[in-house]
Amino acid sequence: MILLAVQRITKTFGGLVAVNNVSFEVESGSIVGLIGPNGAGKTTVFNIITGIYRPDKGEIVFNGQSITLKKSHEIVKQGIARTFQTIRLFSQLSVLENVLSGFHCRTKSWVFGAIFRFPWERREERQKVEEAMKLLHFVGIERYYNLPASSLSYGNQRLLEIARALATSPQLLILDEPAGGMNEKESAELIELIRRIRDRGITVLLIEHDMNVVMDICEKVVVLEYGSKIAEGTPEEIKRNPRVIEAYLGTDGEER
Amino acid sequence: MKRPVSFNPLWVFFIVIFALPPLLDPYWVDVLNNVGLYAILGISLNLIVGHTGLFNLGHAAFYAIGAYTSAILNTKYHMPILSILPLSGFTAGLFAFMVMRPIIHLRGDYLCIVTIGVGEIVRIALVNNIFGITGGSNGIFGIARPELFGYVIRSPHQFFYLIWIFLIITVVVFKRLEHSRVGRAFNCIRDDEIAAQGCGINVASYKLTAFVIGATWAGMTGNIFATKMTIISPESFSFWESVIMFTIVILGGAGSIEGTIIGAFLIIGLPEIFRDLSSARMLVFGLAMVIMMILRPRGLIPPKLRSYNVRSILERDYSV
Amino acid sequence: MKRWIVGVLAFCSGLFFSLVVANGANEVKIGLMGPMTGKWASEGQEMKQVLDLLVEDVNAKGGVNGMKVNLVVEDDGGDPRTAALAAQKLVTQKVIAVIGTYGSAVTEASQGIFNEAKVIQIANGSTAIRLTEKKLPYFFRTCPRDDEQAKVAVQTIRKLGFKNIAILHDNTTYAKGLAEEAKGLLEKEAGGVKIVFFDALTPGEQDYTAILTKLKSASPDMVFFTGYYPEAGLLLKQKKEMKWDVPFIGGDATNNPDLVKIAGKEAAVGFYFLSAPLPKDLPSGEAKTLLEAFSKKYGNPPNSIYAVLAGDGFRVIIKAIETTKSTDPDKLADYLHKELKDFPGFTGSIAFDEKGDRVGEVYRVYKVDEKGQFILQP
Amino acid sequence: MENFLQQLLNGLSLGGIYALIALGYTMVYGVLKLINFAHGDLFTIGAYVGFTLLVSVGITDSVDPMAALIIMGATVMLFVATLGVGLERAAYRPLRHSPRLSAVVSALGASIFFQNAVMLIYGARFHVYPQGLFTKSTLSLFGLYLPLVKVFVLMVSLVVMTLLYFFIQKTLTGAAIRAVAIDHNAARLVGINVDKVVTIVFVVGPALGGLAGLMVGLLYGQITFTMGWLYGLKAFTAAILGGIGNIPGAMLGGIILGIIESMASAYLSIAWKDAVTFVVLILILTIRPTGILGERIAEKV
Repeated sequence: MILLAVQRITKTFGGLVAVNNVSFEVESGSIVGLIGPNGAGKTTVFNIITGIYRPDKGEIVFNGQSITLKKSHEIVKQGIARTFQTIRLFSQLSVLENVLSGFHCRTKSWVFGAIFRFPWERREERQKVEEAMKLLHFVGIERYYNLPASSLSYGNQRLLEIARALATSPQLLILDEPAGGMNEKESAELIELIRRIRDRGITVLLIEHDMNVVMDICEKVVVLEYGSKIAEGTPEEIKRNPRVIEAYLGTDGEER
Repeated sequence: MKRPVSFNPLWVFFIVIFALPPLLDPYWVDVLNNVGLYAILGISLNLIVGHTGLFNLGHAAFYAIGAYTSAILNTKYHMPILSILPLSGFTAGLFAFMVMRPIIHLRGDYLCIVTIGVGEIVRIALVNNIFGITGGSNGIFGIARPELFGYVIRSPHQFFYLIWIFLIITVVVFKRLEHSRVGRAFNCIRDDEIAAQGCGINVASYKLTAFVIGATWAGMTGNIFATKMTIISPESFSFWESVIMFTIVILGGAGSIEGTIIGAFLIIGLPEIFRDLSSARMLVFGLAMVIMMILRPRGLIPPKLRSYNVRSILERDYSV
Repeated sequence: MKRWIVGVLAFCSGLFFSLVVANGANEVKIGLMGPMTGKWASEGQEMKQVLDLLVEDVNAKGGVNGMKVNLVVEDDGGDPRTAALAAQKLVTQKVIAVIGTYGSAVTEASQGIFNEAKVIQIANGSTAIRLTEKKLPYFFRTCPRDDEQAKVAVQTIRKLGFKNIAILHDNTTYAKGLAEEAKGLLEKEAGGVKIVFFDALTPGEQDYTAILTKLKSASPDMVFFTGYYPEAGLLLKQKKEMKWDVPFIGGDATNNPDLVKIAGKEAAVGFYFLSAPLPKDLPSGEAKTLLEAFSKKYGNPPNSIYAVLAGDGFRVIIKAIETTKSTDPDKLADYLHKELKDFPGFTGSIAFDEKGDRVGEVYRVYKVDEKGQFILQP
Repeated sequence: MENFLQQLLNGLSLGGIYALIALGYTMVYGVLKLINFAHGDLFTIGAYVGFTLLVSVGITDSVDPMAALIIMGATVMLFVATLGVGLERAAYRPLRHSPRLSAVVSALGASIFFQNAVMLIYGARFHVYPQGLFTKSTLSLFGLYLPLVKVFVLMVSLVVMTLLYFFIQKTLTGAAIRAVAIDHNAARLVGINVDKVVTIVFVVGPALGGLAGLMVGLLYGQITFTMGWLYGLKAFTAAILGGIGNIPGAMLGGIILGIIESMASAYLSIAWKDAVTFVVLILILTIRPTGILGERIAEKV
């Protein structure tokens, strides 16, 4: 079943075409990688899917429903969660509260509930604290639960972001360079974690520069260059694709 | 799992304060009354500025709306002043909702000037006797004293208990609000709007909620102010008042209720202590503001991380 | 966390000990409440200067009934909330009477407190009508009421024969009250007097050309400005720059020598204003002595008529204490209401009616001459 | 029509003053992202220093008016700039890495301090600049009046703005200022001395504020210690209106604000003028959330 379909999306900033007529599909239960040189428009695609930008043209279909015009917070509720390339944690909140915040869209307690603390509100809160601890355990950082999020190491901050995204109970998890800034051991653990996430029935779409990670776990890879899709296929196919090789080697020598 | 039972020095502080008035003369009790009022205003503004990170320099507008609602209903329709308390809050909240809704998306300093603008518009409207009910620059006089169980509250000592009990209620309400899903959502917006959206938080709606709650509370405080003064005029709701409330929050520690109370003590109390300096008192006060800020850049009592009792969970086995 | 409790406790005990002030037995405490800081600080500070001078004088002569006078000054900041605190503070310091304050709303915030504590209050600059309509037994004022002034203003307008009147105020309690009173009286006036303009400027600004342009297009043959001298001076100056020659009449808040300085002599000439008689025009010797003493001590004569009115308030209460040989508020109030007649004040003879208002016509009309002098009009 | 043009002129000349003060606001904001609430009081100090030079020093007695004007301008700017640098050192630098609003409170404290310092030094009374030192003539054309002094003030602010614009856009120091405005850390990495740049900004901004104070003194003749508060607020409004941090924006914002004010007085109500101004401001901001010339901030995600 196709979970997410990106259909011919285009986005320009001023005169610059950041994403040009890109389409691809994500199968339910798969791990898909989005790669490409710097500035290829990968993050822009993510921002369009998650409703931070609105595409000039094209459509995003999730679970058979168009979400193109939906707002960010509504899309989360539909079941798409994400992490950010530049880590975006709630720096003044504790690790545990960061995850609790992720439950926001799945809980209901409101102002009056907060003030009067009805029994059902307390129950909800208690249950979520418990679930949050489980998620922290799942990504392996539960012992830091009461530290400020900003005090974690870089790698652990990325893990916390994943835990927070998982707290929204997504069907699709979008990871923007999850291995960025991680050492080899940490990346290996990350690969293992992503597999475990998929095993929970969550589809994963990721941007990654670390080719080992991409080739290791992705079932499908989409390649962007200058905002356009230049290739799509299994990791094996991509490795052999001459355009991809050119894009990666060529630009390395000339511009970047 | 029980709520964490931690000893909060705040309650000791309240006990001490409540024991004070019999020892003090009416003047110092009245100073404490002012401190109490501004602490309540500060806590209500703290939700907007400290928790949600919205730059609001027009809080006096909501305070004014509450005060004027009470004054008008009391002097024109002779409703008992304390019975108007919820209504004053409601009017102020409704006003906040209506004016902030179209402009809630403005960022940082742009929101700041707009709140200043709202404050000024309200003040000018009051001065110009809008709808012929605000009494212009004369204001409204002859507001009744509050009556509780047939007992009229009149002297500073009596007002002390009214104001400080209201302050305690305020502290409890806002502490609970902080320590909840809603409070976390406010903090998320303050720390990172984009990530907050990524958690499914409707940023605009929660910002508006923060404004409405803060305004409602300021409106209720306005009711108490009106009955304490028995006369209100636009001068009491100038831009300067908003600045004072804002300073209380930041100086005390944005996001911290304990800090806000201390901030109110300093900002309202210090000029009174400096009274003997006569016309130099505000000079010293300004200097004190700068020095305190430099010594404690995050405020006198910065907020602490909220604690959750999870020991029982930690001990459990997670093997799935 | 503990540290701040200690801080608050220290603060509170500070409060507590500061109360234990030695209370001299053989003295009379008179309070002065005025704006020592804030926008109206110049008024408050001059009030204090006048009173300091008078207190010195009284004490040099052996005090009142053998008791020294002790002046307790509290700042009301020109703001009602601060004024309520200042009033509480004065009450706790056991003053017998309080002179002040300036603004009407500010006075109003303190009235109830003084009244409940039975402290005599003699306001010097609060002209709003309703202050005395409450008939508080211990409240007096040496300044006349707005309606009184409005009456004189209307008389003057009638005498000068103006028909199309523009009224400009500044939205302060005082100026607006006066403007509305005058408007009401003028509308009742027979003989086709028309109000062609009625609006308020924002005090504290400096560019009033937009307002003057608008005023001009209403083509009045006289403008009655009820606000204060800084704005009046600027209006006159900018009117001159626009080459517009319309006569201006000002209320008593424009009575200040600085008006001419701000406007410049050429622009100020021909400006009428209403005021209690200036010290220099007072026949009483007291006024001349005060002027000389004040100039000698501070280098210039008093600027504000309200400071002089504060001085009158002070002398009246001293007189009452002397005559009744008592500091009992009821006796003093009774004396002021009923017995005090034709007291030779700096601003003319003083007596109070049963509401505490000053009796008698106080207002005179002045005109600025070519030298920038204020000339009493017959 | 004649009325309309006259009001336009009135607004223009008032707007010139707002613009001159707003320039200083906007420069400091651009670099430090700090609303310098003490700027209005530096403006007041400028006016008072000018007063001292004229009255106590009696500068016009010894030199001719034009030279006196230049000397006064230079002295005022120098003095206020020194104060500005001192203010930054004492009250803002220690808070540069603290939460942004802490510095705002420090600025408010400094504002109260300056205002009361002026009151204690000069007294609370209004002070009056000697009249008629410089030209008093009024241009009158087709029934419109414009005092020459106002033309002069408008010219000065235009010239200052142009100079400032070229200073920021074309010189190396200007480039450094722009770099720091965008990112302190990145600027430091490429070898820019951030402290020095901030100091320069606190020379230029307050100097312009002081100059504006002197102009107001010369123009209106009457100064008081509280005047900075109102002007500061108006200038801040102007800077936001134009898009804060943007130099032509501050100029444009100032002029537009002046015109809105005079038009509101003329055609709506004088008493409601300031309310109308804020309503217009809010309307403009709902349409253009970052001011008229402000760039749309596309946040990088």
